Amino acid sequence: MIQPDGISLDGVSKTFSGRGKVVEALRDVTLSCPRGTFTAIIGPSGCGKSTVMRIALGLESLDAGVVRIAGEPPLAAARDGVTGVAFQDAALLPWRSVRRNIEVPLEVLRRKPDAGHVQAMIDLVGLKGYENSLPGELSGGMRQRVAIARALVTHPQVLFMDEPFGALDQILRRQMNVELQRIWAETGSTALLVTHGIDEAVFLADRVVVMHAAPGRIVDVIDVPFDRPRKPPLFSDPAFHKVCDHVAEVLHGG
Amino acid sequence: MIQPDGISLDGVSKTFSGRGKVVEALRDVTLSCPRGTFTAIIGPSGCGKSTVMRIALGLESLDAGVVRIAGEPPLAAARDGVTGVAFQDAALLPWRSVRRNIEVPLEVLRRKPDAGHVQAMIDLVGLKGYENSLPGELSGGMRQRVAIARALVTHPQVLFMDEPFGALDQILRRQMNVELQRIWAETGSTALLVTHGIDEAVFLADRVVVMHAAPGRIVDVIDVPFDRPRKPPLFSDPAFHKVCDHVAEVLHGG
Amino acid sequence: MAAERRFAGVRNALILLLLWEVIGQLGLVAGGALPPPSDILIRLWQDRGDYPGHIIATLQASVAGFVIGNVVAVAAGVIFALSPPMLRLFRGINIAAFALPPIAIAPILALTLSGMAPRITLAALGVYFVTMTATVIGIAQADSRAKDVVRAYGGSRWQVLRLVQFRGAVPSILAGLRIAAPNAVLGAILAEFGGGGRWGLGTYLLGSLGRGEPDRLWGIGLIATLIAGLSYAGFALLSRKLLGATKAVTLNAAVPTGKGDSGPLWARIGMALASVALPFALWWALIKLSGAPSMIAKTPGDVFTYLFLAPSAETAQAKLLAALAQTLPITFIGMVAGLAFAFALAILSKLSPRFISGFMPVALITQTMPLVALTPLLVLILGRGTSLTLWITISVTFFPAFVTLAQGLALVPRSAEDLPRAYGASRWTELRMVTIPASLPYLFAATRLTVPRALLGVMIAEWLATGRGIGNLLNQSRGYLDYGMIWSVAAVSVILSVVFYQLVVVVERRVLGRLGMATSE
Amino acid sequence: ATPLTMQAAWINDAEFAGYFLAMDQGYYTEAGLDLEYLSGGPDVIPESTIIAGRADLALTTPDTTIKAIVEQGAPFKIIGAQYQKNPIGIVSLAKNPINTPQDLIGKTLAVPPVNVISVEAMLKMNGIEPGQVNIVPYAYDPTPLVKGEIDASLDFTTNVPFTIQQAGEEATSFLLYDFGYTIYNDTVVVTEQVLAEKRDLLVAWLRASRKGWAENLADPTVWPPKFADTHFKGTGRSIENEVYFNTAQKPLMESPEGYFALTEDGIEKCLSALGEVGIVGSTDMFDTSLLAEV
Ligand SMILES: Nc1ncnc2c1ncn2[C@@H]1O[C@H](COP(=O)(O)OP(=O)(O)OP(=O)(O)O)[C@@H](O)[C@H]1O
Ligand SMILES: Nc1ncnc2c1ncn2[C@@H]1O[C@H](COP(=O)(O)OP(=O)(O)OP(=O)(O)O)[C@@H](O)[C@H]1O
Ligand SMILES: Cc1ncc(C[n+]2csc(CCO)c2C)c(N)n1
Ligand SMILES: [Mg+2]
Ligand SMILES: [Mg+2]
Repeated sequence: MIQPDGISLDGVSKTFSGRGKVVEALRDVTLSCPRGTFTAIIGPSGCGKSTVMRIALGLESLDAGVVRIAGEPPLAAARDGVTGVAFQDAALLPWRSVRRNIEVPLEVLRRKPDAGHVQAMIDLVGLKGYENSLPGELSGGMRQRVAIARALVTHPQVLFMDEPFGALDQILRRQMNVELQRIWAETGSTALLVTHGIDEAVFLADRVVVMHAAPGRIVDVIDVPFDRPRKPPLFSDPAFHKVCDHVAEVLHGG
Repeated sequence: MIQPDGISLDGVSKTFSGRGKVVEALRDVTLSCPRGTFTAIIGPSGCGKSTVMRIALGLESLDAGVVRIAGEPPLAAARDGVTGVAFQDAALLPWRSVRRNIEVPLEVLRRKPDAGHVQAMIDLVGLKGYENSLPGELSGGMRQRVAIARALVTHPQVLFMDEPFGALDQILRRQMNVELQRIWAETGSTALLVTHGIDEAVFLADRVVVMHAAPGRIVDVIDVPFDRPRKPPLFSDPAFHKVCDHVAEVLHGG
Repeated sequence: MAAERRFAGVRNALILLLLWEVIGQLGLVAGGALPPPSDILIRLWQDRGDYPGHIIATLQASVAGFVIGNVVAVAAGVIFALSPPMLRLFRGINIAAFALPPIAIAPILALTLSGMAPRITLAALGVYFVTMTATVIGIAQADSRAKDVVRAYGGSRWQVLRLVQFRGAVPSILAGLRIAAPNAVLGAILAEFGGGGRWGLGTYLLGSLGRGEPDRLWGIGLIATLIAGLSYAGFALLSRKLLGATKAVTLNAAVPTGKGDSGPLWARIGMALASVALPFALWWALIKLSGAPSMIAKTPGDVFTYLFLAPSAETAQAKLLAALAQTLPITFIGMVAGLAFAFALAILSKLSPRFISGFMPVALITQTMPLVALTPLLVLILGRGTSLTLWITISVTFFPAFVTLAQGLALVPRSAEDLPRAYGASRWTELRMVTIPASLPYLFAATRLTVPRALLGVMIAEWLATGRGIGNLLNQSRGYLDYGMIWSVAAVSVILSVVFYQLVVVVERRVLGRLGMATSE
Repeated sequence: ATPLTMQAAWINDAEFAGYFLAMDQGYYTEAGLDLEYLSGGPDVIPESTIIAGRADLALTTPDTTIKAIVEQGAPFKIIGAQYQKNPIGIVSLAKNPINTPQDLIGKTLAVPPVNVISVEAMLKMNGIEPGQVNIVPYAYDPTPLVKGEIDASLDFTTNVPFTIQQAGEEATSFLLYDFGYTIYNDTVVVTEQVLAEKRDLLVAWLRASRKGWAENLADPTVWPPKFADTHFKGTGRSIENEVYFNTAQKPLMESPEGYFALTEDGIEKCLSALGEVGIVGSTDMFDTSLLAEV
């Protein structure tokens, strides 16, 4: 039996008709991420990356196409606790402390929060000591880190992250990159990462999906051949730069 | 007569006592940005960069120290229309269209919006065609661009920007860097930019201020000697990389 | 800071009290009909033997009514927030619960229920609509970003409600409870007028009315205010504790995914018909179930007959229309005035919290002091004309609107207000450009609360002081056992309230829709 | 003892002293009644209580009762009248006295909305157009009168003058009864059904009540103080007030035919006065046979 893809979008189209104008956010987007693979999406601002993710999560209706997460419709997969997500906006619940925000997915899935594991997530994102702080008492980057911890806390089989490291400084970003790779490898999950960092995409992903805007569409999928686990020195490897340059070319060209 | 600094913070300290814990966000921060200079602040997440900016804008009370913007207390300077600001969070008013969001500072300052100029700002950030869209109908990066346009629309003498390009893709980011430099040079304004991009900081700034966390403080101010106007090829200049490496060292080191 | 503010509040209250004392002692207002606080206190002390029994009775009814009414209101609010069709279906009933004049229903309740039940019912009716509205708006305004998080983990509708919407609505519900407290006390007191019991502050007030001693009346009113005030203060404190640092950090920009009026045309028409029919059906069913005699309890059919078919229909219609012609114009003005006053206060509460904390006791007195007790004073100051009607209407309408609005203003995230501040905006500009637009949904909710109350306020003024309009007609009809007219007036006043309310809803939908904001209606 | 419920017309005051006395002295029990007494109030409509079956008999104002019989077909019978002369009158301050209906012309008179047509009838009987008097609502608080905001009010002449004296003013008053509006008050009303089913009990009630009233009015100052801690407790009124009330009402209640009398002449006067208001009653609305049995 063939295992279903971790994430599969088939001929997905989506048009928004807002008040300002009609936007063809996605045209005939087909993407399949086999189980256990790491995919990065890169593309100019407004090309539909977040829309792809929201559709894959079942948060947005589609005009056409089919979406399957681990073989199931998005909502069913979500209910089974298959997915984990970090949104572009941290989307914390303002009245919950850092710890209780991270516990939200566990509560939704009716799993008992394992205090040790939650604490491990908090430490992972460097928020030790801020467990009881409210979102309003954190800096922008700290809030984003809470969202990252929250995405990881459920050991998701399918992980979606929308520019999770945008507000982090370089070192922390690199650290988080490495940690993310480790967690992803340990859990054998399927990951989809939206990012503007070409190097980040290439460092983390098995395949980099390049999108273009107006209409939002996939223009190329670039394989990244490096062995796992990848270590930070890779960032200065010429082969690495070559792949990066290729991605940049596809991204900027066309 | 000596011209007052564009931005001057003298012995500024600030402690937050939130619900979670007491945080010494700034300890004895002294910073002066002479008129017409471009200063970048760089530092790890949560080190107090946004707090510096908010204090300089008069949005946060201080425990100790003195702040002057163009020689005046922050609120007086703001009232005179001296300042422009792009917050870390785009902070758009959801009920106002893109254009009307950009016009907010003009309205506050009771200046008549010059339709041509507002349109020029919209075009500058690449949002032509989205003039009448509501923020909810924009992508994350597009919202950030509205915030940038809004910060520039008043021709501010003193410009504050808190990670304005965090959600933009590389090309757009570079484009915006260049544009920002041009506008800054044209208006002769004093600029303070918070960023996580070392290259961005070095490309744009006359001086890079490096902060460390816990307590938030300035550890070094690094001068950037390159001529103006700086052009994108500078990014691949070895001298440029040397300065970047130096900044990285101070940032990551001790 | 906080301590300083509290101190300033106490100080302002003291100044107010001192002013009152001087005015009272010198008999500056209404030829001394306003007693100085010291006289009221002395009188309270002299009457101390009388009070316990009355306080206990009123307390029992108002506490029971408060609890029952609010539990039902929150439950109903949740249901309505989850199911807009239900909200539409029950709109007439909801408004009726709020707009039915207590003077019309108190006697009916006394006849169909027994013991404490009529008082508890009236107290519960007094709190239901306010808390229900607060719950609905709180839930509707919940942050869609937080909802997305729960939904992304397959959270059920119920989980979204529990984890995000309900908790997000807590500040708003607490605001509702604050308004509910005085309503419950006043409801219990008004029920005593129609109940014929021996105990309760309302009963005590009745006996005292004929004595022409304002200090006694004020004493009773102040005790009632104290009961309501304690509850108000409790919920305000809880609200401050809970809210503190927990409001949203940033404004949610997401545009609500418009469901709009969905469904095929026939379903929508069916729905509209059902929402008109249901209140009448329930009215009919309640009458039948209560078993009240048909001379007293009129069904919708009876009212129709009375107004259109009976031999006396023409006279009845003429009376009703003549009264309406007197009542309606002033109602419009009163509605606007009440809302304007609430708005001004809410703004002031943002600009000068100290002033408002000093004013709050005064506001509470206007909410719990039965107007019968104040009328002599009011007519002495204002006469019996339009200005009196307006003031009474304002006092009946402003409070729920004010608290709702102030709550909306308080919920606006800091980051939104930072923007104008960073450009040196004055407090007023900040309010105008950010705070007020951001709390528009609350402004509409406040308007919706004001509309049904305005008619009630005018009717009370007519009944107590001016002797015109449908308020007077209602009271006269009671004396003649003209139940056909009583029910007609009640029905017409509810229908009018519903119509006004519906107008607000239409405007609200258009405005909020255009601005990309979630509507609770 | 058989249960019987009565609905009074107002809160506990001297107006009902006779019943309180009869209750306390056990006259109802002696008559075989287990009497339940329901207090009234401004929003209690006594007729409604008996229609709803909550009480067997009620004390009412005859204008309301007879209007309800005529216009609504209410099945009421009047079986007695506490006040032979309605105590309602025009009360004013001695320093601005209103002693006759004519004095009202151009003045402001506060009237409970229920009684407006009664006042208008009285004015008409005395040749005054209703438009000549400014009638405003009255909510039982005499403060506006004392302060001069109104010139007169319609109230119980047996009661309010005391309050006005307490406020340091002298009151003057006249009864509507003395100017043509010759109606009873606190008429004892039952439904036809109760009359049919509980006739004996009603007779017993009338007998016991009579006894109570006779004893109470023998010396009007004696009994009110005895109710201070029972029936009058917590009413907010004073015992002096009740004594005044009790004394003042005595002449209005007495009749050669005994308390509660319904005389042919009295009924005739009552009906003709109501006729002036447009309420056309008839003698068969009164049932004098129970009193005859007493
Ligand atoms: N609710 C909406 N209503 C109308 N248009 C929308 C809505 N959401 C997104 N869009 C439009 O869809 C397009 C794609 O948006 P999306 O958020 O997917 O972009 P993105 O690739 O994530 O961009 P960014 O990198 O800036 O976050 C944009 O042009 C945006 O204007
Ligand atoms: N309102 C507040 N209440 C309590 N603590 C606060 C508050 N605002 C900021 N802090 C704390 O102050 C510190 C500095 O915050 P600030 O926002 O200035 O950081 P930053 O340098 O801008 O970080 P980032 O790069 O993540 O945005 C943080 O540790 C944060 O927890
Ligand atoms: C039987 C009876 N009815 C009413 C009142 C109260 N009251 C005093 S004056 C007035 C106006 C005329 O009815 C009213 C209603 C009472 N004390 N006794
Ligand atoms: Mg996006
Ligand atoms: Mg920051």
